[in-house]
Amino acid sequence: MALAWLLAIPLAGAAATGAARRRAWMEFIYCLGAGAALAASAFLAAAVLSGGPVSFLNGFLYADALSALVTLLTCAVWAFSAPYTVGYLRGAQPAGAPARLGIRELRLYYALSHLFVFTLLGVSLTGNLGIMWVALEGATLASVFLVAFYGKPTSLEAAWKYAIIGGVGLSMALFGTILTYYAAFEGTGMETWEALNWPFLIAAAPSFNPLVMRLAFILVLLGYGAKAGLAPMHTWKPDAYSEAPAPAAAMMATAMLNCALYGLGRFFLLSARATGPGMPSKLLIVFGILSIAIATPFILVQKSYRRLLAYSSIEHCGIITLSIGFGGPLGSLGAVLHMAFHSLAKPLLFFSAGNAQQHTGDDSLRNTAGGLVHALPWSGAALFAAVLAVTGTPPFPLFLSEFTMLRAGFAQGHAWASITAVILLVLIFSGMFGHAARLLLGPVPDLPAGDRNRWTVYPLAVLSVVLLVLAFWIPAPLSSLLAQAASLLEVKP
Amino acid sequence: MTATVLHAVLQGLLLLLLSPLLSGLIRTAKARLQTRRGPSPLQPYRDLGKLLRKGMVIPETASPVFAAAPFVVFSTTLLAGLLAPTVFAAAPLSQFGGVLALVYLLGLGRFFLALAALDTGSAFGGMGSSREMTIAALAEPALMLAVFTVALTAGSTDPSRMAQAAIGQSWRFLAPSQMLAFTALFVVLLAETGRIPVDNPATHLELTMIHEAMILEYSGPWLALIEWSASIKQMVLLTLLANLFIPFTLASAPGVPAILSAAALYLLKLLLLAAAVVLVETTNAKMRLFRVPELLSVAFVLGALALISTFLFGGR
Amino acid sequence: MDPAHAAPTAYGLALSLFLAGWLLSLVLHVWRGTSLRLAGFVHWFALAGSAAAAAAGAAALVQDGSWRWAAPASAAGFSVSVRLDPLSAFFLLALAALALPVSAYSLGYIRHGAYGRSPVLRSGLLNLLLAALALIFTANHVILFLVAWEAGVAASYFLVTASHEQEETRHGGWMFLLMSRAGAGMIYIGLLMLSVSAGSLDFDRLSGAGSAMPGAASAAAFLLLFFGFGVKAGVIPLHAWLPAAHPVAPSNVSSLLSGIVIKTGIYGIARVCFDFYSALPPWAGMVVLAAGVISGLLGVLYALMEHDLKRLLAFHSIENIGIILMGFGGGMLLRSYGYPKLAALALAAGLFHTLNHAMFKGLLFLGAGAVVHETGTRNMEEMGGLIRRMPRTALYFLVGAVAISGLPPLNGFVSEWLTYQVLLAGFGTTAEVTRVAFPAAGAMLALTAALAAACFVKAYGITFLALPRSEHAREAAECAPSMRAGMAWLALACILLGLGAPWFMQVFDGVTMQLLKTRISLAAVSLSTASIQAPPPRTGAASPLALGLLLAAFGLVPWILWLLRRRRVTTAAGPVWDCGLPALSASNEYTATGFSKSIRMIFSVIFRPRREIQPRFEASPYFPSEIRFESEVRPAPGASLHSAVQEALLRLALRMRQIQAGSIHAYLAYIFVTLLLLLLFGVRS
Amino acid sequence: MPLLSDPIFGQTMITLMAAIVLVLQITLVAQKSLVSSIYVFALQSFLLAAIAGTIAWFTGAGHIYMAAVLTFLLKSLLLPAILIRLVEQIRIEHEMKPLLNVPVSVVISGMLTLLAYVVAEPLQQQMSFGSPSSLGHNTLPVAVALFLIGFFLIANRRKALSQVLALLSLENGLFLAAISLTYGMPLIVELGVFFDVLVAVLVLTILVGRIREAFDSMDVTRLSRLRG
Repeated sequence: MALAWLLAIPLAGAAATGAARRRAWMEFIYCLGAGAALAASAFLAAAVLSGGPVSFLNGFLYADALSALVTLLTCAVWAFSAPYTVGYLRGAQPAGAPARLGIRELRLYYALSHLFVFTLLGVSLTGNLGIMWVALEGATLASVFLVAFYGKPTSLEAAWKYAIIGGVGLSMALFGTILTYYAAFEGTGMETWEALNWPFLIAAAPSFNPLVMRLAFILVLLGYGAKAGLAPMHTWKPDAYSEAPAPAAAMMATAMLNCALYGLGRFFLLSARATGPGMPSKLLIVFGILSIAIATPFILVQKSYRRLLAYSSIEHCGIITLSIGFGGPLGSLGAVLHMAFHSLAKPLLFFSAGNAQQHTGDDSLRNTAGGLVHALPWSGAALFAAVLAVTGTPPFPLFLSEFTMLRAGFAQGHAWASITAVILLVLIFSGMFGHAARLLLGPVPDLPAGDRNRWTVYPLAVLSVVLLVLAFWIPAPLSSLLAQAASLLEVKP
Repeated sequence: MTATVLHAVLQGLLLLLLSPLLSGLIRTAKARLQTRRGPSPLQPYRDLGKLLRKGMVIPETASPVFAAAPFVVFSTTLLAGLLAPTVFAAAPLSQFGGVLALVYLLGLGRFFLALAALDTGSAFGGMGSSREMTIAALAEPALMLAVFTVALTAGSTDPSRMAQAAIGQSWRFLAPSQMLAFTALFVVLLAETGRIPVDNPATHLELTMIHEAMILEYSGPWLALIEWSASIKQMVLLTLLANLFIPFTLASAPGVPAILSAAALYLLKLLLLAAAVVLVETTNAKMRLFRVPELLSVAFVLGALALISTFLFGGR
Repeated sequence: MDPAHAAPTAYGLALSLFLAGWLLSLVLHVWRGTSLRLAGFVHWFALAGSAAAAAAGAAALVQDGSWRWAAPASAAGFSVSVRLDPLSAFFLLALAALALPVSAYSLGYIRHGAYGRSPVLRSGLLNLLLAALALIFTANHVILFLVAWEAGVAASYFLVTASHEQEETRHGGWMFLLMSRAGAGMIYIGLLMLSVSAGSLDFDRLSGAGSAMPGAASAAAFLLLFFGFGVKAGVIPLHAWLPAAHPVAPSNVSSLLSGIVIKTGIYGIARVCFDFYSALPPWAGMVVLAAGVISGLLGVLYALMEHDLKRLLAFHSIENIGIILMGFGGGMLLRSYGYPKLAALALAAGLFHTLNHAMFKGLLFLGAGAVVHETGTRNMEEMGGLIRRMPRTALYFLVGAVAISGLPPLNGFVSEWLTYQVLLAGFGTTAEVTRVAFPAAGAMLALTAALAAACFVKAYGITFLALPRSEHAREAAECAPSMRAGMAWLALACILLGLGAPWFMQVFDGVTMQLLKTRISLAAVSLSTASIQAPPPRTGAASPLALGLLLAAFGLVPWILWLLRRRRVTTAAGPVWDCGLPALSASNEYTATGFSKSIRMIFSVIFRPRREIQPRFEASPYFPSEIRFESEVRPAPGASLHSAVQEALLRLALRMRQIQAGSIHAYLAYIFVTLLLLLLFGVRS
Repeated sequence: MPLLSDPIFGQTMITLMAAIVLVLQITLVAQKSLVSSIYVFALQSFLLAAIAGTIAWFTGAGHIYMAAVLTFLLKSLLLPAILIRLVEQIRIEHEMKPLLNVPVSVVISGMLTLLAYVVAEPLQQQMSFGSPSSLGHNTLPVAVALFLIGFFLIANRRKALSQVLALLSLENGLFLAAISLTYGMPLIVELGVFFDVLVAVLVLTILVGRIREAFDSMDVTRLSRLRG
């Protein structure tokens, strides 16, 4: 039941937003929904921890530790981004968009955001791989208009690319899902919709036709990879992330990325059990490294910091994929940890960059005079912290997950992949930090003092503190959730 | 303990008293070779006496460093002298620091003298200081290689032990490594003591002088201390050359006849080496400053060869 | 208190104080970030913490064995696992010995805007840096070590860029950060290789793990770790960040950077070469020795070419790192050939020089900081005559200059003397190639040391002596008492570490026992003659105390005589000989550039000097109205390494940008082609 | 009526219809007029619905009937109607120039069909034909080919609307695969997929309209401002 309640929260939020007539109501509903969802997902996680997987409606809704973790992360990102969204939408909007957002635009935004969260929760809370696909496709559709929100020509361009590439990608994933169903159908003779339910599939996987599963995995890898932003299916990302409002982009870069990788991970486990872990692992490693490598030059030479964030997201998508691909206890732990930490670090980056962009009206790295930290002491500091965090610099926790990933590479005999990753990570760090330093440090700029909006500043402080604390201390329940999730993501013979 | 103190005092007196004579002898011999009459060998004593009695002009720009330098130079040079064996195979104070300490003590003196030269603000001082430090730096590796060679064959950097170890092997001097090291050290000596072809101790032409340029502003007793130190330094280096390579004349056992003969032989060796210096000085012209490195690089190569030949010919 | 608990308690106290200072600074920054008084207040935490750290280090060194403490690892692998073994304790002691005076100095130093616009934050970062350094030295777990390592880098970066309004500062900080990160990358890989092979992330278990690895991997990990840590230490050609970052940092920070931050690299190298690798083939020692020789010689040569006082000091740091590495390299070779006692001597020489360099270089940077602050410039050509305006600073700086030149009886002499003995001992005890390498290194060490002396004659003479060369220099004033106290402490340390070396050498007993199973003081110290000595086969002894006393005596006697004499002779102050031209002025003085000219010419093969003289004539070529003189030397090898790499990468990146040219058809084609390729090759395999 | 219960007959019919579907797909590649393309798509969808109906008939599975009816209603009636209306509404030029010209495109389509066979052949080798439970399994290569050609079509079209159409034809391939391999996805999944397809078309058509307003064109090659 908890599963259904959790799903009902954003749906009810969307309906209530549709009915709301005043801005304050929408904002209140949004924040309330986010808070309630966070509480509910924590409750769900506790239930999973204490009593094992939860299932509802015959497995239609299902949550084990892994899905509980992904759900929790989605809700956490939502909860952090809700107050920021309120502040962000109250602030100045970019050139080409309406200077002040009208009630219709706001309603659209908040309602779509609710729906977006609903579909994302659907991905992680369903036990049925078919429904998971449906939900992920729904997430794409709900977010297309978030990307196109400002209505600028560039926003429409980004939305179009996002929609088409996402659509093509997801159709490949659907093909993969169909083939998986076929394999299950052929292997077990099971023909009802339960044949796509996770507990059944994973148990039956060894009897699947390896050839079919191989084909299915390739298709799903490309499909969900496109959704997650693995190279070379990543091309929509920089456009969409730079055009969407910062909080929406943050949701896409974390929650949606998690959901897509979650789906990919499930299929990886299936095909690894069906065909042996060799081929799927190798593919994940190749695509992981490729994503990090493709992101690197664009991070080094970049003129817009919002696009920079998108490339960083591609990189992190690569890291998680790589870690899943390395496998073993360390690899899966690294992937789960990275998913969790990245979900907290990326919003910090998007939020602080969003503040900078709102304050200067520009996200250019070329035309900047620097010295932004003088005008934006809080966002500037947060941006520094965020850049350090997402580049995996200790003491931020992403270092721990990346290091676990690298260890996994060495431990599983993929030393070269690990070494390549280290080199690329160093390059990415230099790119990211160089841009941040150029933007933030320097002589006092000709700008008014900023960071006056509490809604957009407090989330930064909270996120930074949470991140730093997690590096050194992870609460016991969360830590066992992570451990269980990692063990679920591990290929077991 | 008392023996050590007595030994040190006696050797100190020997250095203090005899070094001006050595400088005087070299000067006279040089003059004679150039068919001049030259000053008496005792002239340095007269100079020192005169300077010690005279008043002084201290440059207006000088700081305490200028005042400290003569005393530092004097004390480092004298102490360096006490680390080297002269008449006895054992140097009085060599348990407190071996040949490395000796070299570095001289370095300390040079350091302060160069600072004092800069202290006056005169361009000549700066010039002298710069050149002195450059040449010293270039001489250092050759010096170290030569010293290493001897130290290796002796198994110690303690000059007393170096000398003692060699006493038994009388013909070691003729070993190629020793000959080469000796030559290298001799070149270094020319550089360190400001001799032609590196520097001309007699010149007072501003643009060519090195040592003299540094002490241009000194006068009276302070100048005396510096000049005296220079003489002592020269004697110490000649002593090293003499006793590290030809140590078998040294007295290893007490006894008046042995000591006397050792002392006589020591002086004889000094005189011979001084004669060599005189010969080099008379037969060569002073080099341009930028050719000095060539000379010192030759010394360096000699030192390196010396070292290599310790095992090249089946030595240790 | 129970002595067994003294070290852990003091250690915990030190860390708590540092971290408390940092956290407090964050709160205070929010409250009143520009208050200099609050910034000073935060420095007291650093001061107290350093005192505690000193106690911890000393206590841990006194007692045998190691103290360990570990909290269980978090799910993410982070573990607070610390250990005070002798090596850690020694470096902790070095840290504290420098941090204490630097903190004191900072109290006065920061009052004049050295920390830029947010002094409270920076003073907190100083605490964070100290905490990170303490953890680097004591971490017993790879992850904690790396966390501390990068926290130290971050703290240093934000300290270096305290006045980031200036382009030069930003560039210096950037170079530091970039190269640190690149080095850290190598360290990551190396430590990963070791720890995966050992199956543990505990430093305890890594001990000897390197030698247990298969040959090629073992060698690769060694090289990665050596050069990774070498970046931090400033080994040429990986040194480019050092002369860029040190000068632009506030001087108290420069002092820490040069004194102890680069020593984290040395700590890493010592840990790797002597602990993680219990045995290494001779080539490894040769690599280290060669790196030492090259860094030492080129470091000092480039220092000589500088007339920026702080850059000069930065290059000297490279030189001294070279000397330290000569000791380490020699030790590794001697260990390879089975002479643990001599190897222990070498290790002790290197470690001793590490501490000594922290003391005198810290002192010199603090002095430079005072001078730079008073004159408002780092250019030595605009200083001069400061000994009259800042006599105390000048005195302390002189002590530092003598010490760094390796002159007796100060501490620099002791460690260089030990290094010489090591290099001498290596000759004849090892095989053909290495036996030549040792004395060659010795000769180069001699050259290096002599050039260092020349360089400090220049630095001291041009800065402090003769006539002031600028208005600022003429009006300089003595610095604040707290700053003088910091410098006095370090000057005293230089003297005491020199004179008391035989006693201090016993500190290394624990380290050599731990790493080479031999007690160094048994072989290398003779307390009856207060001397340090070299063990057979190449004996030798030196007693800095005796030398110092004798020097004092021999100097004092003539001085007293002179004092007695002075009443009877006339002493007058007179003008300097100026060839009869009217009044000597500062423009007659030898410049720093002029001073180093002969060396520039002699080593022109390395420097490739270029100079340009452009006279401007009005009426006749004999009376130029203006002469412009420009002179420059080619930067040290490796200085342009990073920029070449950077340019190549950026060019490649620009070309790769074509991938994302905006065409959705191209984007779809990427996916399509990938799909086809996978279908063709992926399914059947 | 033995013929209507003979699985061989069913097999033959399905094979025939699948072949026509493939031909129609290639026709889409060669087609230059947008409106005719929409009709071709409608026809193709109808044939798919017929295949589904045939399979449902022979296997007697109720949910496949449902899928057939839904396909017919949605894909061959509703979606084409929406698209046609949009075409008339915004009066776009009917001519669609592909990036690669028609002969090349058709040749590529042929090669893609070949590739689809190469991919599906090993799977087919493991299948057994002739029984009711394997009815339609032999259309897997066609499904893969539809998918690949549809993909190619998206990449080869300039007009935003024709990309939407191509995406739908690609989806048809998936439907064929689902229906022939597994007799349709589970109903609930199938419903979700249909719903998604419907919403996707709505979303995309709205986007097309706004792009047309903003750029004065539907040519997506103009959408290339966001680079690097």
